Amino acid sequence: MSVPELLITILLSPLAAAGLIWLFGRKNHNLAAGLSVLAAGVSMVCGLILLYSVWDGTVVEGMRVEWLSLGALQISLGFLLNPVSALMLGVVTFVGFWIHVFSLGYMQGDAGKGRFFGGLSIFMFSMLGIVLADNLFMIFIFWELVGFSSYMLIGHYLTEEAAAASKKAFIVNRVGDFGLLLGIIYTYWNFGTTDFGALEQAIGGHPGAVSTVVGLLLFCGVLGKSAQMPLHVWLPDAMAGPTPISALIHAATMVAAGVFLLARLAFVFTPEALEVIAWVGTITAVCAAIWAFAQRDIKKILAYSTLSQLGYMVAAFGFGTLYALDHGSSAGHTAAAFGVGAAMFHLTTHAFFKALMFLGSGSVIHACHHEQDIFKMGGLLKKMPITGITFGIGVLAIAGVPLLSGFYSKDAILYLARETNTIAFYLLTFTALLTATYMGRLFFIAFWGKAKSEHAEHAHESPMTMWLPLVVLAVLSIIGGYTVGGPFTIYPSSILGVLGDSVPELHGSDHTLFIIISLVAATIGLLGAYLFYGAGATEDRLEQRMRPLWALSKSRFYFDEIYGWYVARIQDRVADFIDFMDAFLIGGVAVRGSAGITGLFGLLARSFHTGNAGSYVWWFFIGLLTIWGFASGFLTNLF
Amino acid sequence: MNIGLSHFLFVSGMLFAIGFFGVLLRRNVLVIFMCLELMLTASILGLVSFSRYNATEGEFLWSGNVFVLFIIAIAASEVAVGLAIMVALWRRRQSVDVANHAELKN
Amino acid sequence: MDWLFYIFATITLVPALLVAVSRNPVSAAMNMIVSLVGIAALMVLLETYFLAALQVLVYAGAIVVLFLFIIMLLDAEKAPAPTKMRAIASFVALGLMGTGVYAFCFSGLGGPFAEISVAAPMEDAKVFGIELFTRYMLPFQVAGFMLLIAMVGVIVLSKDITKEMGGTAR
Amino acid sequence: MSSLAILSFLDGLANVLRSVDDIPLINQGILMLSVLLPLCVAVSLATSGTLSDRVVRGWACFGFLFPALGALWLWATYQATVSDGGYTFELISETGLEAFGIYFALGLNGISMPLFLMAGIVGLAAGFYAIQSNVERKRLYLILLLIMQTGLMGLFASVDVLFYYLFHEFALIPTFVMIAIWGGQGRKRVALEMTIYLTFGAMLTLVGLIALYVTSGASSFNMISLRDALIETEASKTIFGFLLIGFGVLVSLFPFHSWAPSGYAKAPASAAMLHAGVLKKFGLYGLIQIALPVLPTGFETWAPVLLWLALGNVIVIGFVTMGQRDLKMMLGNASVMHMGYAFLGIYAYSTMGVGGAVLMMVAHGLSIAVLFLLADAISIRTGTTEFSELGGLGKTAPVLMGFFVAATMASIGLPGFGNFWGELSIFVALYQGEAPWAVIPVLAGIVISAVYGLRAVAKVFFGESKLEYTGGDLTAKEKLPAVILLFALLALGFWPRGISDNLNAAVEAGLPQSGITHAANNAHPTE
Repeated sequence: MSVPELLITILLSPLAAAGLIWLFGRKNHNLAAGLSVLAAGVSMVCGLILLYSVWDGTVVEGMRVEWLSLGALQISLGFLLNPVSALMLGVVTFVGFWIHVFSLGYMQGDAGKGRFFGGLSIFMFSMLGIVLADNLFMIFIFWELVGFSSYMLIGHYLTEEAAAASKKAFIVNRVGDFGLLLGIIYTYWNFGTTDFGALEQAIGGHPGAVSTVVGLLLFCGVLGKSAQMPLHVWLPDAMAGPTPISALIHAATMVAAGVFLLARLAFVFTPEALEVIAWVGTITAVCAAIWAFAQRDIKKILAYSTLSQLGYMVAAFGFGTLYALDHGSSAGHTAAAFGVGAAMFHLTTHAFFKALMFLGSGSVIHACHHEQDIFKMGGLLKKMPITGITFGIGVLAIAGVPLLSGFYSKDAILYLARETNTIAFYLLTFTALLTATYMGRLFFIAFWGKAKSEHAEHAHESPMTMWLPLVVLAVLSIIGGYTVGGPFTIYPSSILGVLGDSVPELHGSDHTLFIIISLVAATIGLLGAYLFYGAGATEDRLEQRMRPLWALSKSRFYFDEIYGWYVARIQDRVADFIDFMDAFLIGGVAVRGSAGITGLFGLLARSFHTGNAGSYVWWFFIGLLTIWGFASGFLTNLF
Repeated sequence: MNIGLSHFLFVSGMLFAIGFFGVLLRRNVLVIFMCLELMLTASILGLVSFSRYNATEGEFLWSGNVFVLFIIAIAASEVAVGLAIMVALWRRRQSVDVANHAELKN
Repeated sequence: MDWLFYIFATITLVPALLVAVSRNPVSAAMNMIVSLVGIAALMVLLETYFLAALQVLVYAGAIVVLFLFIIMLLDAEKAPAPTKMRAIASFVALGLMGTGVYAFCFSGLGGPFAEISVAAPMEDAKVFGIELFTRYMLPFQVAGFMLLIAMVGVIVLSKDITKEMGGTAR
Repeated sequence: MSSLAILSFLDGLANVLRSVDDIPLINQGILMLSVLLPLCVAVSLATSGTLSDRVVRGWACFGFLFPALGALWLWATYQATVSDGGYTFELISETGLEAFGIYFALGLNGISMPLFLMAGIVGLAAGFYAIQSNVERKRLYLILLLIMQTGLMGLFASVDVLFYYLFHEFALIPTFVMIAIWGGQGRKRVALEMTIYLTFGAMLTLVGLIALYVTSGASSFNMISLRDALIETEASKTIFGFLLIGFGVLVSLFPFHSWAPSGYAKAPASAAMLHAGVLKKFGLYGLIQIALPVLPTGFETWAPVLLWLALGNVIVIGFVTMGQRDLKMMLGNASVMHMGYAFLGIYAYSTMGVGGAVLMMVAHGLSIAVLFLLADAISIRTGTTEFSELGGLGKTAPVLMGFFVAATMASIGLPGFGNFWGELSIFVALYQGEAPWAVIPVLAGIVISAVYGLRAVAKVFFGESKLEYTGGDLTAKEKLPAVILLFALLALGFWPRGISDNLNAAVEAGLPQSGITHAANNAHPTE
């Protein structure tokens, strides 16, 4: 099969599955699940064939189909396959497939299983659409669609909590899309195209042609989708959805779409915009890491960790691109490559280990009958050895223990940060320390020690459909850090452009320094967590011993409260007020008022209408007199 | 002072005014109707006098007079229909007072 | 001739006023006859003899008789005197109208009025006939139809339909 | 390859359509029948004596089905034979009023074709829904709906301005009657208010149209000949004002909108579907098809007013919608809000904007119709449409929920549904207009609509149920009209070119370029 055929198969097989499920699979849950997994499998196989054998790494552009043409507006469908999108394609199809497999076990017996798998397939289709899109309009279309499928899947359980969470996710994303669409429209009218290739040429030729505003507007979309501050509030709440969804959408793929968009549009951003982007990422990374400490829900901890890691990626993009702009000519890279490389590298490794940990938590939750509080677990390592060990590998990877994947990608980011901004470097290093600590806290409390509840007592290992994905992802979490060109790499040479030279490699003293930094951060973090919390602790010791710190973390800096206050006190009040004014001024005063005045005239005229012919004659007489008066000029002279 | 057109018109106009005065004053439908007839007759007088005074040699103006003929015909049928209506009203209300026939009020 | 006009004018106007003010319908009708005859006399002064005859025949002969007949039929008694307000207002209205008519006729406002310049033809009934059947043929026919319709209407109206339909008068 | 087979099949189909089109008057006949057949069915239903329920239903079903199929056929033929958006299927017959230039003239062009098709589809759905519902005096209900259907089909198929207006009245009056007979609580007052409002708007429109006729000097009410008579005098400003306000009242332009939400909330479902979905587009259609081509100067004068009023529609009514506590009221207000987008598209005065407005009209007609249908299905099951009393319906009626979510998503502009294309084109076009800043508040509208749309879904379907629900999930008979509408929306979303190519050409030809300094319209983006 050729590249275009493979791409079309990859993109359309989930859509076909979704359509078939919608038609036939609502009642027949197993059929729905089978179709969905099959489609994901086809996508994965095709994706791997594409990456490892068919495609040689040259940019494939085109296959455009005109979709809409109205006046000056031309929107077309088309594919752009370059190393960035190829890597993303691989991650999405591969991780996606294994999460589909996991869902088979996890969603067993759920009343809405058909709906769930249908939604999953729609999501895969939309996500692959983002990955393959060759212009901004098309990206926006699929951008909205992933938002929709995320909305449907978060709301899967139909509870009040799910309703609030899914609503929040969609609306916050729409706020981000507001900026994104504005940026797209601005781009369209200023550069005459939103096609990535043409755009790169247009902007590449005139570095001064693009303003900071465009970059920041487009970044708004990233703020929403990748849950960066201040639009991060939806992600922790989104954990109300089923756990495979949290793994697929809210850890590995959809939230990373923002980072992917940055990588696609790397040429658009001015240094000022990059500065902003980098700092947003850094602050998100730090804050989210702090907030993770007060959480008791296993999925919420992972959610804040995701936020924090997404912050890393965004910061990596910002600092890396800044670095590349500064050293562009000397380093011999294309202008934006370092940022793209580091961000995409971390995106990939993060997709592996975070998906692993989410699936692990899913396995745990499944085993503990939907108990999500880590202080009610404990001792799971013995009862669920595969889940426990793979989860442990994930923890080590995210903590940045050398030789595991997280170490490499994180080091690249720290290095770029040090080269561009020292303060950010310290903040990010501190975040790495915090990451190791809270992940250690999660692992030691939930998996070590003794069981602390009935459910944890009776937990046992999940079925193979659930542990097999864990094993696969655990392996990748270990070896996913070896980039193209190096030894032991698992990546095909076709994506050399993104995971090769454009990931900064450290040499000599830098190399040693960063190994030490990572090692120290991971060790202090994990050991500290072990010593402070103790294995299988029953209470949160931070809450008991250092209450101010805990409260700070618990507050989450009052973002939710502020938004809640805004919605309840301002938005709803304004809506009610305007509704009242609308009903009062327009419906009441203007409409009823004019009707009332007409009615008054009517009443007045009615009172003349006595029905008595005698009185009419008098009116007649008055009219006669008036006419007479005017005819004789008497009244005319009077006035 | 010679008798001229103005005198005849004065009689006609006064007759009309008296008729209208009667309509204003009386409440008996029959009398009101009579007064209406008087007003109609007043117009007849006016037409006849105009016709006579404005006649010129050769073309004697007959249109005014013919009009009078038609008015008389109309008056006759009007009285017939009007009185029939009055009889019908009387059957319903046993009254010829206009104030009692006020169904169209408001 | 002048005195004849004044006499006839008086015969016309004074009974007309009595028609308006008399509370007895029968005397009103009687006064109306006098007034109508006065008008016929004025027409004679204007040398329109045929119309004068028609006036007496149709108005005094037919219409007023019809009125009297209905008055008898309806058994109308003496009407109550009008309220003082109404009476005063009506007289004021009459005064206003009279002033207006007087002003129109004698102050020169309506003015200058034509004078009689030609003699009236003696055979006016014949001329009438010729005019009616030539130039005014269509209106004449229409008038005939109108009389027919009026006749039908009177017949329909004077039947008591509500009783025939089995309904009751409201 | 299978795609090749599909393409050759489509090619063969197009050939068939073309060869049928060559038979004289056959498609004209179909057009005429599509317009008049519902009326004939209504008359026969009204005049025949006792009929069994089944016959009434079947006959009415035929009356709704024929226009829809006819419209589909005509659309396919149009696609196969026309590529410049011009008028076709023209049919002119004399009326005895030739002295005034009035003919009974039917025909379709690139602008009216999609709306005609939409009217057919929505009419079919509303008809099916009415046929399966159990309203009292169903026969009268169906008769009125059929009369309405004739008006709706006719108003988009008319080439003669006077008949266009006449067909509108034809459809309007049954609406009042239906609200007054089958409406919800307080129907009398609402019907009266709506009647007064809409008659007022229609009157202003008529004044404007007659003034147009008189001023144009074309002594013809034919839209095509009126187009050649460009009016650029001072009078055009007054005429456009009349048309804008008159049409505006009919389309619920802010601040003349207050009849719409309560009217729709009280109207029986099928009437609301037809009125909100199709009939309301009368005014916008008139502005696009008649006012813009003939009165460019008038448009220029009124453009700022239009902008502010349309922004009022989007922002003020957007907030009003957020403040609603009743599902049907919310839908009514949402429909008012979305009309603001269409007005903004017209304001942009470019092929993109006006074309986007037409796309928006088509898609909005479909989506609001399905929303009213589902809202009625909800109220049948729960006995209420108050948010405070609803909740948890998703567990007992998952299919209803799926449909409602899809319809809500369509109406808030999710890609994949037709509305998205309309909104997107309007947004993009607006940026190039006189007031690019307006894009910012208008884009805020997409957040606002997401807020109220999702709030409705959350209140109705999520959480715990507070009432005893009866009736279970959507029945197959209720599903059918909803599926028709949603399928049409999806088709438009996936293949907008099915209508947009000819639409583009028709709008391009219709917008006069002379005398407009308003916008750098139709300029392609700087290369």
